[in-house]
Order: sequence, then structure tokens, then C-alpha cells
Amino acid sequence: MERNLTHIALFAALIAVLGLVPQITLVSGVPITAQSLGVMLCGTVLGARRGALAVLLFLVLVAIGLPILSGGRGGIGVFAGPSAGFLVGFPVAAFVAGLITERMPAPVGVASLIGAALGGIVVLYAFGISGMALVIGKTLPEAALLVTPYLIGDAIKVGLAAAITQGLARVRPGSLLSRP
Amino acid sequence: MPEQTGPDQMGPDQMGPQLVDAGYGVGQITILVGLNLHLNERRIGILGRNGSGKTTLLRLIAGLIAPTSGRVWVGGVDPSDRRAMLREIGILFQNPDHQIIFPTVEEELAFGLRQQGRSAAEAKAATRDILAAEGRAHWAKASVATLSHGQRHYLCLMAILAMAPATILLDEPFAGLDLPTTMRLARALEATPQRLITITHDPAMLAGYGRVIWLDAGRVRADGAPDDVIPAFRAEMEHLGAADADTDLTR
Amino acid sequence: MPEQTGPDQMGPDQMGPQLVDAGYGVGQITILVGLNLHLNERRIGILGRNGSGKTTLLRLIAGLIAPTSGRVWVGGVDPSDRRAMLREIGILFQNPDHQIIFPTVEEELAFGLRQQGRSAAEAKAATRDILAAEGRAHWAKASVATLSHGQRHYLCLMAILAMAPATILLDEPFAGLDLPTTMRLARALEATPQRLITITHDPAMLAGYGRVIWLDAGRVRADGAPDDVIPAFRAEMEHLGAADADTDLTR
Amino acid sequence: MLTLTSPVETALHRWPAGVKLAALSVASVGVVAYQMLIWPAAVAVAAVYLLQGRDFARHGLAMLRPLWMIVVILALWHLWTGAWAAGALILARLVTLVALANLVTMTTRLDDMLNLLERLASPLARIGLPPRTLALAIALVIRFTPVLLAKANMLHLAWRARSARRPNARIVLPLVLMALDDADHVAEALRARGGL
Ligand SMILES: Nc1ncnc2c1ncn2[C@@H]1O[C@H](COP(=O)(O)OP(=O)(O)OP(=O)(O)O)[C@@H](O)[C@H]1O
Ligand SMILES: Nc1ncnc2c1ncn2[C@@H]1O[C@H](COP(=O)(O)OP(=O)(O)OP(=O)(O)O)[C@@H](O)[C@H]1O
Ligand SMILES: O=C(O)CCCC[C@@H]1SC[C@@H]2NC(=O)N[C@@H]21
Ligand SMILES: [Mg+2]
Ligand SMILES: [Mg+2]
Repeated sequence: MERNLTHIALFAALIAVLGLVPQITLVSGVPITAQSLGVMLCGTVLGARRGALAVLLFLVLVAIGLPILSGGRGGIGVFAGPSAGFLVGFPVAAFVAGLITERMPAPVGVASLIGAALGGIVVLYAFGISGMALVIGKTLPEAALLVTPYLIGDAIKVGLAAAITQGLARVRPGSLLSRP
Repeated sequence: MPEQTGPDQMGPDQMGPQLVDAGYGVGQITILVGLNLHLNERRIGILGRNGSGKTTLLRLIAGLIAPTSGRVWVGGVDPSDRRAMLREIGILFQNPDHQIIFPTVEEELAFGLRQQGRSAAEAKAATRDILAAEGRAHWAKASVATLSHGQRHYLCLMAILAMAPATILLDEPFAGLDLPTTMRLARALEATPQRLITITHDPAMLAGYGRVIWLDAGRVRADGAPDDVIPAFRAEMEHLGAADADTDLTR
Repeated sequence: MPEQTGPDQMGPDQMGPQLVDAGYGVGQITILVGLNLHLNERRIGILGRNGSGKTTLLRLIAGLIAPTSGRVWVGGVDPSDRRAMLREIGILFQNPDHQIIFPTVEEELAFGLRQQGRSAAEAKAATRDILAAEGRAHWAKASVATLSHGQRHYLCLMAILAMAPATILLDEPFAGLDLPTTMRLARALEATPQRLITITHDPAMLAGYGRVIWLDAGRVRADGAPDDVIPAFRAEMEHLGAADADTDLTR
Repeated sequence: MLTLTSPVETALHRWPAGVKLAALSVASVGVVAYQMLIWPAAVAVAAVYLLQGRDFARHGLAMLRPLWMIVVILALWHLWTGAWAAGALILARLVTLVALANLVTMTTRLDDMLNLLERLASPLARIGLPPRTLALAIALVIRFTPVLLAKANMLHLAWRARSARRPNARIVLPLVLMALDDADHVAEALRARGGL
């Protein structure tokens, strides 16, 4: 019980720390950020339920006004901005990444790679694109065009998330709560 | 500064760490003030209360932090030259958890050797030899997280000794080690030709040392032969210990 | 089991931790085997080599891990009932970094008191009193990260003593503390009416204790009055220390 | 950790957090549902910022800075397609909604937010999340964030003590392990002092 709590809090903090990696804001007003790597790791390491809770906890801290989004942003306002869809999609992305890592009958490296890609790209982008289309009053294809530049970075993050997850499975299997 | 000769002093080619007017502070807080030390003796002990700045001094000497005033050299090398520093200095951290990087004993031991330019195969063989010599060959694949506190501390010491730098900085090397291990290690350390700079709370550990420095609130309170410094240190500590609260504490 | 009476033994209403055939293992490795201990004396010392299982025994008694065989009770409470255990047992961890939860001294001290059901205001006042009594009122707002190792260790001890549990488990309470602090703390501990179970590598610390247990490779090697156990322990340790390698080590 | 609350004290700081949040929700829904409310709302929000004084308004503007690029792009887009009026409405809505929400963040202290959160979350106790656990979770995140940074520094130091090279990718896994070990230690420390 305590262990669940501390791991959830730890990963929420991990996302915050990854926000300190310098960000680049593209024309869409949505930054390229290492924080989505944190979201993928929440899922692949903690599993679906705990991973989603960790991301939710992170979002709660953002909402109550801590400047822990990349670039030192935070507050309620970010949930009305162009990246709102991504923010809402974060916990779902972690959940999906975790679910696949937990359930897929494949070596952990493969399962977490697919989990991170489906959760951290497919699901997250579905939310991100919809959110952006709503906020800036554009059609879905137009919004989709605006988020394509993030794909390269996100592919790298997927690879990293899988490598870290597999490394953990090798040296400290007990710490990999997603594959007990 | 003690001017000694004899077996305790190394030749002039083996100059140790030199601090010139060195100080260190964080923001408003000063931790070390105006240190002028030529650490050339082969065995140097550092005594001082908790928070007196001993660990900070060691980090300064090791070049892990830069002085905020004054200068530090090690064997003529500027501590920011990390490559040269590897030959000059090794440091045993006070808390093994602050020192250990890798998940297994083998990787941890091999790391320093690889960094000194040895090949992977050499490092692996050396690692195996070290462990075997200590009767701990079965540790090789062990996860460091499963070692006890004393065992981790011991691992850190082995890792430093394996790199054989000219000067070894030891931050409470025996804290948490059991008596047999302490005795063996003390013998092994006594026999090493290298310069040792040892922090301890136990003056008895400094028997046979050439020089003892007593740090107090970031300054040198006394510096000289053990027979001069240790009795004074002990008297003061016992005096303080007899009083009831730390009315003397400023930090 | 030593059957003593006298000032060292608490009344029967103050039953201490009881282990019945308790063992602990991880996977294939057994760490503790078949321990039958009724820990009722007021002062109990635990000796043993690095890796002999001392810390593991303490964690078992504190209910932080469950025995993989046999049973453990504490004052009639099942150790998995964490809230009830607060009154019964407090534990000082070997590594202060493993114990400290909160970022400031004040929060760290207040947390345990809040857990015992005191109000935020009460906890705050008590925290201030404790720090003032130790001459360290200026620590209240300090970040624990800026304290030295010994200072952090001391903070952990204050946090446990503030909660005043019936039994206090101390895992090398004086490692890394300076002499004055050690002396003061030893006096303070001597005066506490509570049961103390103390791990140490220094048998001298156990002067005045009622019982000493010597752990060896997860088993009780000796258990009895200090005058019986300590000399035997010392002799064996010195014998081992004189040999050149740890041929005796199994782990 | 610093928060985004404005250090410039305003009358709004004294409003109950719940009231501000309710007002924000109503206003936001209104602006989204009824287009004709967009311009009046924009003017009203601007006025509120200005009424709190120059420093506060400037701080508010700084909080909107991350939006500048998307604003410029949208403006250019609509200038190019010729749908000016529609573009102006979209921009006004975006900026107004963000500014309005920022207003609540800027005028509500962390303590008040936490109290409000605790009240809002109290029904969750029935599904197994007592408010105290949530409060502890938040405290733990605030603890872990600087600790993670400190651990990263410590690991960096440990690396430099034995290596002339900069840390490379090999350090990532130890970093994650160290963080996980720390979470385990804190879990045990929590259990040692009464658990959840
Ligand atoms: N980053 C920092 N910010 C503020 N103060 C600091 C910082 N680092 C160290 N200190 C303070 O500097 C003093 C010296 O710390 P140091 O760790 O060198 O002590 P020490 O002599 O090694 O003590 P110990 O015997 O307990 O290990 C302490 O009072 C500590 O609180
Ligand atoms: N999770 C684990 N997996 C495997 N072995 C473990 C684990 N935890 C502890 N051990 C082993 O159990 C033994 C006892 O460990 P413990 O920490 O209790 O020793 P200790 O007596 O406290 O030693 P020290 O004096 O060094 O603190 C050690 O040999 C250790 O390697
Ligand atoms: O900081 C925010 O306001 C939210 C950032 C969301 C960024 C998204 S996550 C997926 C995609 N990949 C990136 O690097 N950035 C976007
Ligand atoms: Mg120190
Ligand atoms: Mg131990």
C-alpha cells in the first residue's frame, strides 16, 4: 500500500523533473518536451492503474498552480490552451501503455515498446489532435498537420522507454510493478 | 604547518593536495574559510564535529566541488583536469549509497578500472582477482541492493583501492564495518604506499599517522603531530559532551 | 533464554517483542533461521558481523517485513497493524537517508506526531520544544539536504524519541556521530524508561545492558548476560581479524 | 517549490477558492456555449486584470506569453484564408479562457487550493482514497522532485569521482534504479511510522 503510494508520487515527480529538460515550442503552441517520456514510463514501469494515477497526480499538482509543466508553466489556464488535449490524454496514454505492457504475452522489451507506441503516440495524439482542433477552431486534419513534427521525438522516446523498462526487468525485476 | 622528515614523508616528487586560501560557501552560508594546507604527509587524519566541514573539505580536495574563494591543486594538477585527477586522487564517500553507481558488484568494481583506460577483459579479470583475494568471489553477480550496509561500504572501499590513486581520501572508512573486517582493512591500509587522508570520529584510528588536522566550524583549529592535536581534541570533546545541550552549536 | 529479575526487567504487563520459530528468506537465500526470542528485558544488545542478519531481524521485529516462517508479535499486537504498532515500536534506520521522508527538519519531526493522532498545532509546538531542548531551534526550517550526515542521523533519532514508543530499535545509533553528541545521546538513552534493542559493532556500547544476543549467519550464536556473551564475541572477532582473508564468509 | 500565485496582493486573493473556481467554470462554459459572450468576456477579463494594478497585469501578460506563437500563426492563417472575423473570435476565445483560468491560479494561494482540493476529493474516501492520502501524495511529489534532482547530482558526482569522461547513457538506468530504491525506502519509512 505504502509502496504503491510512494511509487505513484515518485513517477509524478519524475514527470516534473523531465520538464526541466529544455523545451522547444513549435508553432502549434505545444512544446516538444521530455515529459511525454515520463508519461510512457509511468505506464510501462508502474502498470496501467498506478501509471494513470501517477499522471493524474501530476496533473492535480499542475492544476493547483505548481509550475511543473515544461517551461515552468502550470495553473488551470493550461487546460484551456492548445496543449490541453495532450494533457487530458496523458493519463489515458499511461493507462494504455501500462495495460499492454502488463497483458501482452511477449518479452518485456517488446511489450513495453508496443505499449509505449500505442499509448504514448496513437492514443495521446488522438486526444492531442482533438483538443487542438477544439481550442483553435480547426478541423481534425488541419490540427493533425500541426502535430506531425513531434513524431520524430516521440519515436525516440518510445525507444528509450522500452530500453529503460527492459533494463529494469533485467537488474531489478521486483521494481517493475507492471510485470509482477 | 608541521615540518617533519622521516618515513612518514614522501619525496618531493610526490607532492600532495595544496590549498591556498581556499574557502567554500553556498549562498549566504560559509562552510569553509581561508584554508592554507599543504597536505604532503603520507598519513593525515582529519577530526572535527558533525557539520564542521570535513566532508566538504574532502570534496574540495577531490575536485568534486570548486572552491568559492582561493585555489586548490593536487600533485600539481588542477582538479578540473579530471583525467589527470584519476591518477592522483580517489575518494571513499561517507555514505555508500552516494558512491555506488551500478546495480551489480562486478559492474561497480569494473567501472573505475575501465575509466582508467583498461580494456573490458582486463577490468573483468582484475575485478575477479580483487573479489577472490578478499574471499568474496561469490559477490560478483550479486545485486548491490541486496548487500548489507557494511557490505556496501566495503565494496566502495575495494573499488577505490583497485584504482590505486596516489592519494586516497577516506570519509569515515570504518563506520559500520565489523571488527574483523576493520582489522583486516586497517592492516591493508597501513601497508598501502599511497597517501591517505582519513576523516574519523575516533582518534584511536589515527595511531601511527604523521599529521592530524582538527576542523572546527569550517576553520583549522589545530594542525600538527597526533600527540599534540589528539589530546587537546579529546579534552574539548569530553568537555562538550559533559555539558547538557549544544549551546555551542551555531549551525 | 536468560531468566533475570531486577531493575533491568520490566513488569509482565510490559511484554516485549516475541519471535516464535521465525525465519526470513528471499527466494533461495535464507537470511534468518528458526529464531525463538522473547525480548522482554529493558536493554538488549545485538552483535554480529556484517551481513549476519541484524538489520533484517530489526525489520522483522518492527513489522516492516513479514517472517517467511514462524511468527512475530509485539506487545500482543500483530506487526501488520501499523497504527497500533506506533505505540509499541519505533525504529532508527541504519542509514539516515532511508529514514527521512520530508524536505525540512520541522516537517520530518512533526510527521510522526501527527501519525500518532496529535493535531497539526500540537505537533508543531512539540517539534519546536524538542529542537529547543537540544539547542537546535535554528534547524526548524532547514532543508534536510543541507545537513551533514551526522546531523541527519541525529535528526532521525530525535524523531523516534519524540514518538516515545514502548520499544525503540536502534540500528547503530552512534555511527557517524561526533563524541559530544554521542555522549549526550548515550546519557539520554540511558535515562529513557523504554525498552531499547540496540545493534552495534562496538561491544563497549553495551555496558549496563541486561542481555546480549550474538547473531551469526542468521542464527543465534549466543544469548545471555553481557559478561558471558561479549568476551566470547570479542575473542572470536579478534581471531577472525587476525586471519588474512574472509575464508569464513559464506555470503 | 515556488508557485504561480501572484505576489501582488489583490482583493481577489481574499475570495474563497471555491467561489473563484465555480465562477471560472460558469464563465468558461458560457463563453464556449454562446459566441456572443466572447467579446464582452474578453473586455471584462482585461478590465479585471487592469483593475488589480500595473504589476499584476504585467504578470498576467507574462503568463500568456507561451501562447504568442499560436496567436501569430492563427492570425496569419486567417488573414490568408480571408476568414478574419471567425479568426478574431477564435483568438479572443482562446486568450480569454486561458487568461480567466490564470486569474484563479494567480490569486489563490497553494494552501487554499489544497484545502479546496481536500474538500472536493472527500467523496473519493468512499472508493478508497481518503483526503489524507491525497494530501500525503502531494507532499511526497513535492519532496521527490528536489530529491530526484539531488540524486541526479549525487550520481553525477559519484561518476566524476572515478571517471574523466562525462556521464553517458549508461547512467540513465542507475538513475531510475536509484529513484525506485528511494521510493522503496520512503515506503518503508512510512510504514515504520504508522503507514497510511
Ligand atoms: N548545500 C548546502 N547548503 C547549506 N549548507 C550546507 C550545504 N552542504 C553542507 N552544508 C552545511 O555545511 C556544514 C558542513 O557539512 P559537512 O557535510 O562538510 O560536515 P561534516 O564535517 O562532514 O559532518 P559529519 O561528521 O556529520 O559528516 C554543515 O553544517 C552543513 O549543514
Ligand atoms: N533482498 C535481499 N536479497 C538477497 N539477499 C539479501 C536481501 N536483503 C538482505 N540480504 C542478505 O542478507 C544478509 C543480512 O543482511 P542484513 O542487512 O540484515 O545484515 P546486517 O547484519 O545488518 O549487516 P551490517 O552490519 O552490514 O549492517 C546479507 O548477507 C545480505 O546480503
Ligand atoms: O506542456 C504542455 O502543455 C503539454 C505538452 C504536451 C506535449 C505533447 S506530448 C506528445 C507530443 N510530443 C511532444 O514532444 N510534445 C507533444
Ligand atoms: Mg561528513
Ligand atoms: Mg545492518
